[in-house]
Amino acid sequence: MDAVLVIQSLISGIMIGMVYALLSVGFSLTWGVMHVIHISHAAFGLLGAYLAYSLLTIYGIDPVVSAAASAPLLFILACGVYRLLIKPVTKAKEVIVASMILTFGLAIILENIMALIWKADPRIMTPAYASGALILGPFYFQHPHLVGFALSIAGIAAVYFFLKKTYTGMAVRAAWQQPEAAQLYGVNLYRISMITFALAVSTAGAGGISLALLNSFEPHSHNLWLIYLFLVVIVGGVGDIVGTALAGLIIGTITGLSMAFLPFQWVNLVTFGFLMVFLIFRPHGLFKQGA
Amino acid sequence: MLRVDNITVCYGRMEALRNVSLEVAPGEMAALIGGNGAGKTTLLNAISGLVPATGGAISWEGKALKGFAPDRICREGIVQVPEGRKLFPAMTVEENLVMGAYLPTVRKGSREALAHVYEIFPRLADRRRQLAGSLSGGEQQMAALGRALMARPRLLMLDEPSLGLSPKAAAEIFAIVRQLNQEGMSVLLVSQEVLETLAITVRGYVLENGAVAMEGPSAALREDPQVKASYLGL
Amino acid sequence: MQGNRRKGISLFAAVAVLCGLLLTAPGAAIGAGKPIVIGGSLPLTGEFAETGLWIERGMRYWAEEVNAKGGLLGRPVEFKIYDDQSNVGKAVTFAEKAITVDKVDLLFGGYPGTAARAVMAVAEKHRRVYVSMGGHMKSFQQGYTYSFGAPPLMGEWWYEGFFQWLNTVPADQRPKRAAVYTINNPVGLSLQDSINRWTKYLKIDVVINEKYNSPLTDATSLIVKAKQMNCDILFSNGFFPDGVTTVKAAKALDYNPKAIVQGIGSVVPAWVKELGKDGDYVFSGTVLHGMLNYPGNDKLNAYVKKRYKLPAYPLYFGFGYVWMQTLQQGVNGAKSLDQTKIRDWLKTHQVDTIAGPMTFDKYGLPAPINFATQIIDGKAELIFPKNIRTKEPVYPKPAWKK
Amino acid sequence: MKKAPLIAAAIVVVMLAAFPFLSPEVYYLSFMFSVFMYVILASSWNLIGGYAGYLSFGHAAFFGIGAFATAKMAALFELPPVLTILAAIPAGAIAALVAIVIGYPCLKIRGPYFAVVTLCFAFVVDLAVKNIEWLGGAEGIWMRIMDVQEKLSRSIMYEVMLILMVATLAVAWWVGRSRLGAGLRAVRADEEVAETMAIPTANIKIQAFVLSAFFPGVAGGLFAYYLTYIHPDVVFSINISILIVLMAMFGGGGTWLGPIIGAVILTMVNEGLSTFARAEIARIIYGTLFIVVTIFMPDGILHFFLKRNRGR
Repeated sequence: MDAVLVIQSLISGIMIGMVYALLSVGFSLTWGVMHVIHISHAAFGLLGAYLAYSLLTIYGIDPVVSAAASAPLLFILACGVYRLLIKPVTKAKEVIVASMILTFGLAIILENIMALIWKADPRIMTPAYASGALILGPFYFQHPHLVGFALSIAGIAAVYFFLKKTYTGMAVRAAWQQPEAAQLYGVNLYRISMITFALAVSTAGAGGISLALLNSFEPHSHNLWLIYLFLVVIVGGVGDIVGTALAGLIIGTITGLSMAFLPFQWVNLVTFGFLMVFLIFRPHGLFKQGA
Repeated sequence: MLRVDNITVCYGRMEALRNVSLEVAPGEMAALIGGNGAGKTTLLNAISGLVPATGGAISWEGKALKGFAPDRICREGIVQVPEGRKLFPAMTVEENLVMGAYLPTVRKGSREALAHVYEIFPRLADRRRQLAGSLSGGEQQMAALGRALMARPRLLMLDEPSLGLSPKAAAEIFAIVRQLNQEGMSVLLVSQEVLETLAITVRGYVLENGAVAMEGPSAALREDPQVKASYLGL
Repeated sequence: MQGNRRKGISLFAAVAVLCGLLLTAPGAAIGAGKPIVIGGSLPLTGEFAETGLWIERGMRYWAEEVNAKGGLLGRPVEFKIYDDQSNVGKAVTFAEKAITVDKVDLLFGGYPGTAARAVMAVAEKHRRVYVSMGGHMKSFQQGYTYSFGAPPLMGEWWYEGFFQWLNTVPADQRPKRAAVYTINNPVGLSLQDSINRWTKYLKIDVVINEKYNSPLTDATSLIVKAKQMNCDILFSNGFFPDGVTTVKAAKALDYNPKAIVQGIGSVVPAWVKELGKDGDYVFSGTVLHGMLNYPGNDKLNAYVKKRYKLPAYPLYFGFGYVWMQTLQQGVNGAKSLDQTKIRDWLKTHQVDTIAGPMTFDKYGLPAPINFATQIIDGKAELIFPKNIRTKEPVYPKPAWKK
Repeated sequence: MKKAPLIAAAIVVVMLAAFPFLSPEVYYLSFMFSVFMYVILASSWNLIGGYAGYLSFGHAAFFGIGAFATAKMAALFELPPVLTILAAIPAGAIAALVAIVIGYPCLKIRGPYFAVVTLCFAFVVDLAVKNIEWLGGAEGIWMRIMDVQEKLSRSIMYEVMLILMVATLAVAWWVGRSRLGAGLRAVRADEEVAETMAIPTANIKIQAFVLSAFFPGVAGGLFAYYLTYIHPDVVFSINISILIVLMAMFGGGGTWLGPIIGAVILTMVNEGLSTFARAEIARIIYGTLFIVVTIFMPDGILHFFLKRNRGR
């Protein structure tokens, strides 16, 4: 098998995997910290993509700028969603199930609001550099891949440092590991949950924008994205930021390798099949030894 | 300083506390003793604002505290070291300590506080980069106590600090608590080790089935035949 | 207390949203006389919403036109359109609802091919004329007598025009090695048919012939392979998302074959609108085109230009219109709404539509129609047959401009 | 056992069975057919997802396996349409067999991880069928049309699906009151504790999983016949998998009645909305329904009313 093909497939596979990781980081966080499986996470990502699309086509604003600009917007929006919708279900007997049903409804609403605003036509994010590539020897680093990859690294690193180095971030981790004790030392769980949720949604926006640089999108695209979210989060381990990033790499590598070595017809099958086997043998993600 | 007046706490339809009153004077070390399920932890949690009290009042330096959220109560300087330590297991020892100074009011000067904690517990300084979940029981209790100190408490509430510790480690913890008290900190100590507890405290309360069964100077309680029979096995 | 208030706010918000939505929902259509009702379902939400909405627009434009001219058989026409949510099961149920509950006078065709395949059976069982794009050749071979492809979206025919044109290119300038990437679904499989026949005839070596399953998240490897194998013609037999991914990768990786042929994706208006210059020079086929010299096309183009700001009407707008046109002529010819009479009239007479004149064989199919198209300067131009050519084909494809 | 509910259920079944004899329009038969189908899917999912708390997100796989197995058998043995209906039963058995093979490794995995494994499983089956030409591949399979009047044909399908629904609900009822059900509930409450109580957890989970795969398999076979043409995209759709879960949970997971309530309400509301509101608006209202119900009844409709009654 040709080395250039293999390496080239790996390059783009890994870059795309990282973009999925950025989209997944927030999903992992809400799931891990709040026990809320946020089905409309990808729909918020798609909303970010649409906002960036409009900013690009109307005002010529670069998607990277939009990714930064849409983050606070989505943050505020998510705070409202948290207050009105998520908060009430955190009192349910089974938060995971209740939150899934609720956010499933929210995803349908978001999808159709986007269909009303932006119409059902597919869109492509085409900034000036969209179809260029950085050429290193025989290898091509496509610009959208590079930008998506860079955004993902930046986004995931930002979340990582937020959790590791800031008081609020530490409070998020503390609230997750030991909610009672965290409260005793002054952590307001409600506020922390809201911040976690809103932060997650803002990273979804950046993830959606990165993904929109790679593939076309339509109002229903979030359904497909959601599947990748689940896979990345489960492989990486729920709530594990570094794990999520690595899971993106691993899934990207698997896809890249199967793209290089297998008939294309079998690529998706092998990817999902591998993930299934992986989950059977390492059901708690990459690092955790058990629940 | 802290006054608990006739509070009642219910879990569903079960009354966990019934008309409980208690007081801790400034600089005092008070004891709260009682058997399993007597409601000791519930009382601390009610003071800390973790569980809502349905009736009665809690006041702190004349201020009404009942109904306040836990973070508000922590801000007042009432800090609890919860039963079973409840450290943040996947965070390092240092992160655990830093979390103690989470409130903005105590964040300033937390560096000095950290140095002070390491001074009191040199073992924690050695283990500062280690995950809290990997510590031994005694070290965990030290970390939990250290974390509480980071919040600069004026009233320290300790829930079963010696539970599951070796006698040596327990003695060490008690010694430190005693020293803290002597430096002026008010302490409310909850423990099943009745003898030791009553030995180092001034006043004590005996909780039974969610109500105060007895109260008085610790020395007197130690001599009380009923206490002797129920808790000291004499 | 706190919880209750929050719940109250939530309830209030929900009720407010609901009320707002109900107010914006359109009221029932106003009946005039006893209208002829045409019913069925289209995917107006979900995966195929875009196409479904274009078909609906085409149909509605036809109704506007017919009603302005006094209606069908002297009666106004009216639609009963259900949203099947891109779900084939629902398409079947709604077709049955239209037929048996709403007792519509006529049935209209749905989308996509999988839905059409299932609804064709419903139409047959209820003896209803069903004019649609069908589900490619296999669906018309099932022995259904009430189904018409007028015109069909026939994968098997899709590249006929292109290959006929390629046949006119001097042999030494034709591509020698082909890379064929096909989406693994009914459309893709049908598209392969003509490629297999013609590449053999034109002695083009099919070096790569692979299928992929949707979604295609990345086409880098596909393009690298084609590039390494020196393929000088690329067939990207897929829908819009995978088509875009493939073409974008071809540009990014600076892959310059003599021709890129794209199946169904490049006929969607978004192709030129969203891809811009990168979508240029892609070949495809069509059964319908605004520039074809058949009566009615000008009016449709003018309408679409005014209403949707598009240079020519999109394929599926045309489909919606032409299926209705066929049905209209069937009804007028049979002078009745009797389904069997309409069917028999359609089987024995010629209809004249914006897609040209058609007569149907026993499968309900017209003679194979296909025109080759190429996107040139952001417009889908007709390039073959010569007599309908709107622009000279650009071949070989110019190298990508960076 | 109390007689009243049994009599009520019997009356409902008899009324439902009598419905086609009133000669309703075909659509109502088809619509009820789909209501029954979703009741079957949600109730059988509930055996593993509700009682045992193992949320399977790949149940469309069994539905699709049943559909393709039926269609393939019909084509292979050139079965006349009436026998095709019967072929749905061995098709269900095939789905159950697959459930054994898959359940054995997958049921060792708990919580959300199980959900994702089953999700992957459904994709794998879907993609595999698409790549196997012998099964029709990405082209799909056509089935023969029954040579009787359409109303009669749909009435037959209606009655058959009704019988299957009654069978499913009877089994669900039995499981709910049997030792199996008690064991499953113990697993849901705390699997470790259940193990220490000497409940053969692995064994009963497999039993529940196999039962929960069998009925959707048969339903898939009937659905294939109902559609006349099946394609992997249609019968393996992730939307079906998710809808099943939502229906069961929406009504109240882990109860006998909950999935029935959920399936009936959601199917009816979705259908009803399509007729009175415009497409996107209808979907938005549908989505709002999930939100409103979850906020006010976070544990499902049935649990909400049970709790209220208990409160009085």
